[in-house]
Amino acid sequence: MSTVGVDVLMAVAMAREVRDGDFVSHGSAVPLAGAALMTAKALHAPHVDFFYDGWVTPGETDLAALALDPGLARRSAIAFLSQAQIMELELRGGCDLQFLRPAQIDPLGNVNVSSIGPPEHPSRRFHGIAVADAMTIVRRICLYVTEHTPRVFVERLDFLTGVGHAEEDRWRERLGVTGTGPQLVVTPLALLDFAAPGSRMRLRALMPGASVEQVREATGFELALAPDVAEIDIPSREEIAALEAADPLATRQLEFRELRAGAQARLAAHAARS
Amino acid sequence: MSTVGVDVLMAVAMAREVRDGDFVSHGSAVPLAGAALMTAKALHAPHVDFFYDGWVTPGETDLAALALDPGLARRSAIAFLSQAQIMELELRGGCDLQFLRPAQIDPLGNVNVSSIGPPEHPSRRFHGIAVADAMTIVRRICLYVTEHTPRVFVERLDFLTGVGHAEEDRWRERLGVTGTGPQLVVTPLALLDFAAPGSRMRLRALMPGASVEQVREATGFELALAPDVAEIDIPSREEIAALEAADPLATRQLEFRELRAGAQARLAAHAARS
Amino acid sequence: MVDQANKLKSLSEAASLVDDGARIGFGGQPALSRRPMSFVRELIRQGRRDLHVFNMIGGLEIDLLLGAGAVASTHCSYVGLGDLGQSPHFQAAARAGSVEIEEFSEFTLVASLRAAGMDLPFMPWKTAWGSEVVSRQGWKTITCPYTGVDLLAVPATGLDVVVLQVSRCDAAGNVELPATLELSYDFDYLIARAAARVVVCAERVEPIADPTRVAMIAREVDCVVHAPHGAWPCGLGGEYSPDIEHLAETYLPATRVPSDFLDYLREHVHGRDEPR
Amino acid sequence: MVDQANKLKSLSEAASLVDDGARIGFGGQPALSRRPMSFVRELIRQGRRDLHVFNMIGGLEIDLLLGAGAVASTHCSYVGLGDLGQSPHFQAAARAGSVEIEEFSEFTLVASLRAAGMDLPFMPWKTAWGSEVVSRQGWKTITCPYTGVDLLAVPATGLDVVVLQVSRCDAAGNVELPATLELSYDFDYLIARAAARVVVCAERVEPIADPTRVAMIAREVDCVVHAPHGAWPCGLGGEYSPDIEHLAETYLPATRVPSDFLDYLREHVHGRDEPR
Repeated sequence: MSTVGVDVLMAVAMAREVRDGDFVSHGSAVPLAGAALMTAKALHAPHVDFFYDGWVTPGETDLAALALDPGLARRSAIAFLSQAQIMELELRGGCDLQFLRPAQIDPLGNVNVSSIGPPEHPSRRFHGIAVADAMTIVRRICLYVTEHTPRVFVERLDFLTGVGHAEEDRWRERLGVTGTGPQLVVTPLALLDFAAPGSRMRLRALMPGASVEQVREATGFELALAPDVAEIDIPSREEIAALEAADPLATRQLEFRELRAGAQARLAAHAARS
Repeated sequence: MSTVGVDVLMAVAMAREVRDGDFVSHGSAVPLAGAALMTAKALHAPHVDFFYDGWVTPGETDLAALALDPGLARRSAIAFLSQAQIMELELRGGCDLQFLRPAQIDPLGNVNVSSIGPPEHPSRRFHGIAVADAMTIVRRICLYVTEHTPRVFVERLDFLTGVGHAEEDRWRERLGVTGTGPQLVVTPLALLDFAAPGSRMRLRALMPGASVEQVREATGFELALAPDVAEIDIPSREEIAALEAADPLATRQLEFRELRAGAQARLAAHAARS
Repeated sequence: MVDQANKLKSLSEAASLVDDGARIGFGGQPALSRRPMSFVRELIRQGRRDLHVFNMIGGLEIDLLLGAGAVASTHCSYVGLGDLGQSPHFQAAARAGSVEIEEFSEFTLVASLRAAGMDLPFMPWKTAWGSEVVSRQGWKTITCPYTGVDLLAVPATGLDVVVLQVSRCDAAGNVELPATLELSYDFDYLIARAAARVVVCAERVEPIADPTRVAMIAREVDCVVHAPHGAWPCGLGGEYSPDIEHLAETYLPATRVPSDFLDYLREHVHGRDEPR
Repeated sequence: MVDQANKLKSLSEAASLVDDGARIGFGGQPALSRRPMSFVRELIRQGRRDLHVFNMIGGLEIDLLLGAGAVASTHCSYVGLGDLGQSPHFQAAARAGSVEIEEFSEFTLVASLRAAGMDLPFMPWKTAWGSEVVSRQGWKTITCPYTGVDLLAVPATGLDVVVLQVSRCDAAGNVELPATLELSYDFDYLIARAAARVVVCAERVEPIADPTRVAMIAREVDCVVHAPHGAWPCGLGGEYSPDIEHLAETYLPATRVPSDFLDYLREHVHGRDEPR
């Protein structure tokens, strides 16, 4: 399946995490997550709802069209949510799923979205926490990263921005939060999960062409194996068609370092034409 | 001055408590307070702002007209405030003055708006607390009662709904609240005030025709005298004219037990005509 | 999975979502406006009992439920009938001590509902300091860890169900803002967001054209009832006025004698011809 | 007494309300929209220093202030330039440790501002449990007196001044809702309500016909500045788009070399011809 790009594999794997009827907390500037969401909606999750820049479930699902015309979401949406409404809905457990892309992930699914290196003098620094702490309240979290390297999967985070499954999740029960934390991590090489809250991350499935050894080498901590590790079901013709329909310009590639320039050029050319 | 009714005397005395530039927290169904407010606005406080059923400073100031046509406030208002906006504005100390009519008042300006008699089996019970606890946050409170009797002014409240000047106001400083508590009590017989926070209520001035002895007898606790107790300045021609213009149907009389029936009949007749 | 696209139920199906002993909240203000009276009548027809009723400005909905003997406790900052004066059944219940009355101010009720709406167990608060309301209800204080100040801790009020009467919502449950804003219209959404279940009774069930006029989204609503004229004999802003004649000449006189009120219930609640 | 009817001031008068060392907040979202850039340029022209800057989605306003050396600390849940990538001066400051960075999430910042807007010293909260953000900033926990649960106590964020760029307000300071709602438009009002003083820079200063479209009332606003095209080179929803050409081809390249940025400031800030 060398013809299927990593962006397609990841988008399809993430789409499969969306359940029909989910209310998805969808952020800004995460087109890979958007592509997964729109693909799921076109296939097995027609009753999914979500917000896109505050607009609830726009009828228009072409991501490039939505990105290029800010009025399109508005004109095709059911409702608009203010910042206060979105936040309170999430606080009450009203959101079922969120995709989140951290810079570092530790074996318990704790994440760093803040900075790399010593916090006082980081070698790299990111935008900020944004909504990483939604991991406490959004019911299911699907983490994803577009580079699977030992710098991303680390035994010890440079900065603990958001808690995954610390303390075997007892804090979640004690605090009475609606979030169950990260359920799955999707990477260019594999799907990783947790056998139980508090157990270390394990290899659940391989992306086509990847090997157990390759994933273990790309992971900066000891990775257990789930029973029956196998390759994921390759994206079906229907899945690929749905993804292409939702994201014909492959805006999802903006989330991949090595594909970003091409995607930007494609979008710019498209914008110039239209 | 027997020709000046008690409703006029009280409305004018209350109007004098409004300062130019005040933002007044104005409740529903308190036309005497409304008449005082509108009179002040027409005279010495042209820059007063207030809300009327959520509408900010309607241009229309005829109380009967506002009461009979719910659309009038809307059509002449500057803005509309939601319940959340009103509440937060008050919590931040954004309101300068509120008129409040309790059922009982004690010597420290603490009030009962809840019930008369033992709380478990009251002989009389009122609507509820409503906003009596705004005494903590609205900057100045002007209490008023339309009956001055020993049942209203009591040494000990049947129910302490809202705190006036307990503990010499030290709790206000400790808690960091913006309200300074009741400054004045306006009654059919007198104006009562407090020499200092924590000192007992005293007689400040008499309504025309009332005597010190009469006020003391009508008050259920020992009433000190302010220096130079005298009659209030009788309502001027301008004050009376402004009051009549704001409240031509004397809706303010709805707040007086013995005048209510007449006012209701007048309003009904007016409504039938228009 | 809930059918998010169609939550339409009959009045009787919707009312059966409310259990005996439920904590039920209402909205609406002033006291004779925006009450889901059809729904309340159906609760009485179904014989619901021991309800714990919540509202900021409690009005006719609470008086009628009290008169029908359906109420165990009230939790309001006001119960009355606006220009028509006191709520007779609330007054009688208070004097008799026959229902429990939890006293809120508008401020403390909002604090309590905001806490619930944000899934917090309490809200620190200032306004009700020193009030007997606080001591009688056993509300506790909390010390601010930064300033050392003792604040009131208003406990969260979570509700089993909230029932609203609105002008328009769609079958999925998207609720439109009122065409004419009334005082505290937003309290309806605040109390709804403190509830495990929300029932919306609407004058009209039809699509909402303008997404920016949606006040509550479908995901926040569990059940939609088509209840035309459902606020009667209360009014609904921009739609119809309270039926003052019925209230002043039929309802209020009937509240004066218990047997008369039984007649009222028989004729105007059990006997009322309305879509169920 | 403040003249409630006319709060119009020149840009330079308004900017002089901000002291060196002030805690100053902004609104706007996304990162290149609704920033009071004229006001920010005037702050730089006036040589303001040691500012503590607050926003949820910090954008160009913070990058420019950082680049001008006017910032002592940032307090945001995001600082960046949206589609144009990272905020170069924020990145540089973070790596050098040259400004203090207080980390908020969107949730904890809202909690903090809500507390300030209700005049409460803290807000109990759940979302940031266990985060290093909390421990590093010394935020404390608080035990719920009803449930015994230890919650995070997010301290209130009070600000000296908040500056907004809006489409329309009147001379008294009544601010109109945006004609086109943008993501998190309401954050502008939330942060404004946490401030001791609010400055509104408006594209147009003119009366607002519809009272229900007033988002903040005059009493909540201290100063109005007529600042047409005041968000440039950011955009303003429904009015104009960000000037991507200027940002990508002039601004961003200038951030790469300190001397080039001095030239940028000389030409496009100190030298910019705009009504002051």
